[in-house]
Amino acid sequence: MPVDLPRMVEALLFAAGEPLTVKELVRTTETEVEALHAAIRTLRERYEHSALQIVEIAGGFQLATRPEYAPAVGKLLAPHANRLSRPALETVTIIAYRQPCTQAEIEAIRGVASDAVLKTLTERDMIREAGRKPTPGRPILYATTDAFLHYFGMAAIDDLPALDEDDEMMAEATEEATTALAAAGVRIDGEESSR
Amino acid sequence: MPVDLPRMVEALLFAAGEPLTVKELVRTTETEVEALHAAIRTLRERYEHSALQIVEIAGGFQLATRPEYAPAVGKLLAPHANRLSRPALETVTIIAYRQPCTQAEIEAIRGVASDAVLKTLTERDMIREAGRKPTPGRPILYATTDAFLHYFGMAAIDDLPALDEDDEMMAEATEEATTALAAAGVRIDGEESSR
Amino acid sequence: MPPAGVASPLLTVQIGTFEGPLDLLLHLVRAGRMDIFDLPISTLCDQYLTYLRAMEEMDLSVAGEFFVMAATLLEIKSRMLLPAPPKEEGDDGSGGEGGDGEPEDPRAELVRRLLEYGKYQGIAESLRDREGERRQVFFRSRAEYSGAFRTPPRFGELSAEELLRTLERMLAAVGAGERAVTSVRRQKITLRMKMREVVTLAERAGTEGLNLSRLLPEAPFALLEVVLLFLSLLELLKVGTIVVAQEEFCGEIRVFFVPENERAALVDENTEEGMVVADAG
Repeated sequence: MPVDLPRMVEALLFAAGEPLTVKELVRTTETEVEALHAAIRTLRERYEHSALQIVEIAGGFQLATRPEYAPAVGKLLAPHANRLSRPALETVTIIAYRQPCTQAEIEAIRGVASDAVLKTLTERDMIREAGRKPTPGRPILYATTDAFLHYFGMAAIDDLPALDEDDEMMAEATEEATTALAAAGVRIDGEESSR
Repeated sequence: MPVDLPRMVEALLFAAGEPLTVKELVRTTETEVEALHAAIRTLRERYEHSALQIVEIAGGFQLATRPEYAPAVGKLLAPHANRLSRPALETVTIIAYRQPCTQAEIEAIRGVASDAVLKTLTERDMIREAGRKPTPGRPILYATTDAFLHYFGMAAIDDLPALDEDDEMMAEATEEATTALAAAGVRIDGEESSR
Repeated sequence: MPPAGVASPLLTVQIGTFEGPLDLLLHLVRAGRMDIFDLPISTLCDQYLTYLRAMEEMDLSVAGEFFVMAATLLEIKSRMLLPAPPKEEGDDGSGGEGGDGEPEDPRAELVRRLLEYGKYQGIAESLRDREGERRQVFFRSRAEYSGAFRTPPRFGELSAEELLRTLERMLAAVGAGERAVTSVRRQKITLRMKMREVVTLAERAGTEGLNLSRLLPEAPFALLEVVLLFLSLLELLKVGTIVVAQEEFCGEIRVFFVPENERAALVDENTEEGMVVADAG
């Protein structure tokens, strides 16, 4: 089997694992732009009967599975994807110990925006909305769920291990962060109003 | 295009990014072992004209580029990790044949101290601790890992070339060692059948 | 291949490339075409000592094992010179295992070690080939998984203690203590993280540049994040890691990564003609 351009592109797309731009492909294969486009067309034809496809994504080309195979792939990969990520773990920890609490309070402790992580945790049934805080902007309050207890092998929220030192440490840290941000001219408590 | 078993396996091998065992494939595709092997054969035929191939490696199946495309891919991707140094290569060879074995046994064969090289091999995931030898001092026993098989492109440990046993002295030495280990309750030779 | 590899082995081999005494001895045996089952121990010993001296002269730190082997060789050599010991039980004193029956050849133990080590060396060489073949093949890392397939959380996948550990870790990171220092440090880290994100994305976008809108957080965003984004853009512009360009009024603002070796030059050009687009050709 000869090393032809379409196959070279195939090997590159496979090994790269992320979208490759035309420019990168042209440079690596040392060919012309038109020849490269032709190669991609040929490759697409060859892949017509495959479970894989060449998709154009984010300004580049990438090898990906066809949607029909998503259930099978999901079954394989989901157990790995299923574990809570570290940001999710941190966020749910804060919520567990401080519930009910607002996004601003969580962000003040974590030091990073937590929109995505709160969304994931809600989708995964780890947290739920538990009313609104009666402060300006009436931000949403979050609390943990029964699924959360289940996931961490607890029967009730009282099973949460107690922090050795005084629980005030946590409150103190939050307060500090909030104060510091306020001093820097960043107001964080009012933002929830946009939701 | 119908979702057939070979294509399902194709999608799985592509997405997994690590060797998938027959067991994992059978479980995910909900099929029988024979059907799965047939699907892999079909898939291999389909891939005959591709830049990719299905290799049997480290106890499973995995999609990989064909060697002819190494120059192109190598140009795009960061080069592989450094090759193993000669001491590391010799040490891991000894461990592969005599596993599980202790540092003292390795040093007796190599005739030099092997601390550093064992550390390197552990860091590179080529070897792992496999319990302790039930002798005075309870020394650590070392064994090779799946990453070792993967690194050398082997499907299983019995892909290792046979130790040439024809001269008596060598055979004797091996036998002695085996007997000694057996007396110490360590089995070394009977494990081939498991893979 | 040229057949004459035997030429003068002592001179052709680089000193100091030996892993250990056995490696050196095996080399001498092979290069000298010695019969390993009838080792000319005297010659071998002399050559070995010559090497050792050469290594010392070159100031190579010679591992202790080499000297131990030198002693062993000398001992074997001297024992070879002795007449065969008289047949008396218990008086053998050779330290070898040939206690009963015929006396053991003083070279036996050394030969056994050389043979064994040589075998592994041979196999190591064949593994070296496999290593090379394997490096011609590339694999792919695990695909991104979107999380579109939710599976119910498993019972007790993580323990409650994990929550406590997480909490303690976070508290340690925040550093409950002097308040001023704490907050300043934390803000700095966050800004640095944002900067790293901008640089990574801009670098990945390459010469095409990156639309600023892609850097902005999504709709219900935290004000803090936007503030940090602009702070990091300003900082990165200042140090020259990025440049920005806007081709038309109110058009897309694009961010370009500047490779390290082009940074100084760009700053100069920048002052001269305004906007420069990096071309890492």
